[in-house]
Amino acid sequence: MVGDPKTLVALIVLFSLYANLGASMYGVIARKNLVKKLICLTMLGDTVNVFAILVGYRLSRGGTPVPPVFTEWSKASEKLLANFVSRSVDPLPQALVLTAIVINLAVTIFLATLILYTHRHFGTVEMDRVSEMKKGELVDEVEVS
Amino acid sequence: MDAATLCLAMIGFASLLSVFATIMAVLDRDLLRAALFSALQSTLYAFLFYVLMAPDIVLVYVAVAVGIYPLLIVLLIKKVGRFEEVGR
Amino acid sequence: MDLESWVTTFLSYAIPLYLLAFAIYVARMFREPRRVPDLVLVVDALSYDLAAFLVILSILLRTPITIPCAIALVLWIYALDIYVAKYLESKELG
Amino acid sequence: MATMLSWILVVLGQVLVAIGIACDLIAAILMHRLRSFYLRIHALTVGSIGGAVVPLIGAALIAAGSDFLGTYRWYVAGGAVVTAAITFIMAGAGTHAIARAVLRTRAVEEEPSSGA
Amino acid sequence: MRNVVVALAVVFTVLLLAYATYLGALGPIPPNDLRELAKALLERSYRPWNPFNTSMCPEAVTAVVWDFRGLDTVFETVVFYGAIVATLALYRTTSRSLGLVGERLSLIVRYATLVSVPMILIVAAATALHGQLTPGGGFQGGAIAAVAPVVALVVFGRRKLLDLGVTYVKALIVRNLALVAIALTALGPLIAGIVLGIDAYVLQNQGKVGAPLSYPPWILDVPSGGSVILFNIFEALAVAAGFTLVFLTLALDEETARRELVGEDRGW
Repeated sequence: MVGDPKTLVALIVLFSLYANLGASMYGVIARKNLVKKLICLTMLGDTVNVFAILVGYRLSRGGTPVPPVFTEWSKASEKLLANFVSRSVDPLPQALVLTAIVINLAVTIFLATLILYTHRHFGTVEMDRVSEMKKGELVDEVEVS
Repeated sequence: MDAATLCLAMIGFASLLSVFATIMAVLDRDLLRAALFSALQSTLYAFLFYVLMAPDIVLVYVAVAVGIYPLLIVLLIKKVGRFEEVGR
Repeated sequence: MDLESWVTTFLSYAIPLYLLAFAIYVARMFREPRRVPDLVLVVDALSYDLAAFLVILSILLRTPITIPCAIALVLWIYALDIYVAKYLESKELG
Repeated sequence: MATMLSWILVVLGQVLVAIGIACDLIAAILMHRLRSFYLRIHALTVGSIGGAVVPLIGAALIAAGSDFLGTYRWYVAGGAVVTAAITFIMAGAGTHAIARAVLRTRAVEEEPSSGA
Repeated sequence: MRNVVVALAVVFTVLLLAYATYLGALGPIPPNDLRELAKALLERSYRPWNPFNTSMCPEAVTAVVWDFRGLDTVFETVVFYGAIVATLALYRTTSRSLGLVGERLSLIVRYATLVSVPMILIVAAATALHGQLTPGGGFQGGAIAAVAPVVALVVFGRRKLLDLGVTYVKALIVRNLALVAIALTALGPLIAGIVLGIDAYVLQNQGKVGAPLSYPPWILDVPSGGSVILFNIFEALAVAAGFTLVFLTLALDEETARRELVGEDRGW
């Protein structure tokens, strides 16, 4: 079963993408630096997007698949359209991923601004330091009140 | 070699190379270098999108992941410092 | 041999060589010395070659409409260079 | 129907693409072999001008000669030429920016260049 | 110790997911056939021989983005600009200030950028305007067009860019006008339908049975995708202006930006 080149490639791709997913998940969870967390978060989102595109790919019988763009348009190209549909890949995941990338970008820009403000407020972006300082502030407030 | 097999081979190749880039980006303590490894991974992913026949995604993904994420990260590390702290 | 199969054969043989070059480039990124300017050089070279490769691939796979990808890739790699240069050179990025 | 002109264009383009592949492999190996940062800039030039601009022009010629791509082959040719022009300007300028920044800030210490 | 536990947990999760995928949780990867939905979308994206059930846009992805799932994209645009507005709001008092004189890069880089900025804008315009025929569209065109201000910002410095006329207020005006134009394009058929007294829908592109209003499907003899081309142009403007705004603001020097925080420790 693994001897089939298609299955072999599918296995390689799946395990590589899952390794990427795991590595970036580890980075998001275990790393203490907020900027490192941000880098890992962008990589995590990209990997998930690749998965969505991979599900929309197809192995067509008549040669290689083509992108979902109908190039031979004219006022009467019905047969060409049928041929195109038999070879094209799925457009829906691509449209969704297009949306997802842009939303990801917006969220990342906002997170970057928040990290910048964390640095301006606490003077550090290491999570451990930040939580220590927050504990200290809490004790201060309790003592004052 | 027919073109369909070549496509499959390129998909496997690009995803395999991207694993090394991701792991280096996660493990490196120098954040600027991590950003560059992340850019390498994005370039490989752009290639992957291209071979998976998604030119629309390539156009917007290259702009976002090679162009704007590194700018954000470089802006950030210019202000918050370049190196991660060790051993805390 | 007609023109189409001639072109296809030639480009099919070109592709493994390109992939080999990419593998060597990526291997360079994991070798010492691994300072930032070195890495930028390698990412640059890799991406410019990748742009050429995408154009060749679009002829081979008969998908001529995917050309803008190469242009976009080249444009943004230049931007990456500029960021790192400015980072190394000046105090503020703006 | 491949005319003589198409064959000439395609063969010329293939020669350029072959030169590009050779430059590409040479640049990749030089990146490993050259010992100093300032020497590796030469490898980048080989890789970007020889390995990208030349095969892009070759690909434009191949596309112009390939009748089987249909009308869209002019799109490929034009896009390839535009990419080549942009690469030609930007590869040089980007490398210059990096090299200047490195030279000014001494981000890379001078290395002995004899090992090349 | 804690890292090891996290790493083991991650590895376990990943292996579980990989096994589920291998057993076929996402179907065969890569699939051998198209889903019925994909076939329907591909067939309906361009068919002038059945004008009441099509979007007249040969580029299926753009057709899905701006016609079949147009409401999705409108809300996505809202999220995008919400995040940008949130970023700008954190800098509300300092965002219009000039800041220090930024440093410039060398002469060669400045001239190369000067030569390439028009080329970038031409490529972006081509990508956005051809969005219904070739890969490209609003987001792609806007993202490529954003290279120009971003690179100019880094190369010439923020102050020089403001002096050249790419100011905060202008970018804000362009962005808001583009958003209003998107909204008008979406509501256009509805307003026209109310005026003319016939049925029409929000985000209607081509005429439907019982709602005959439609945007012009052809420009000369090239399919225009009806409202798709308008959406593409306005979205490209909005995205490019949004990026310009965000990076003009984020590139403020630290000293000026910290003015935003003055008095925060005293509870202002």
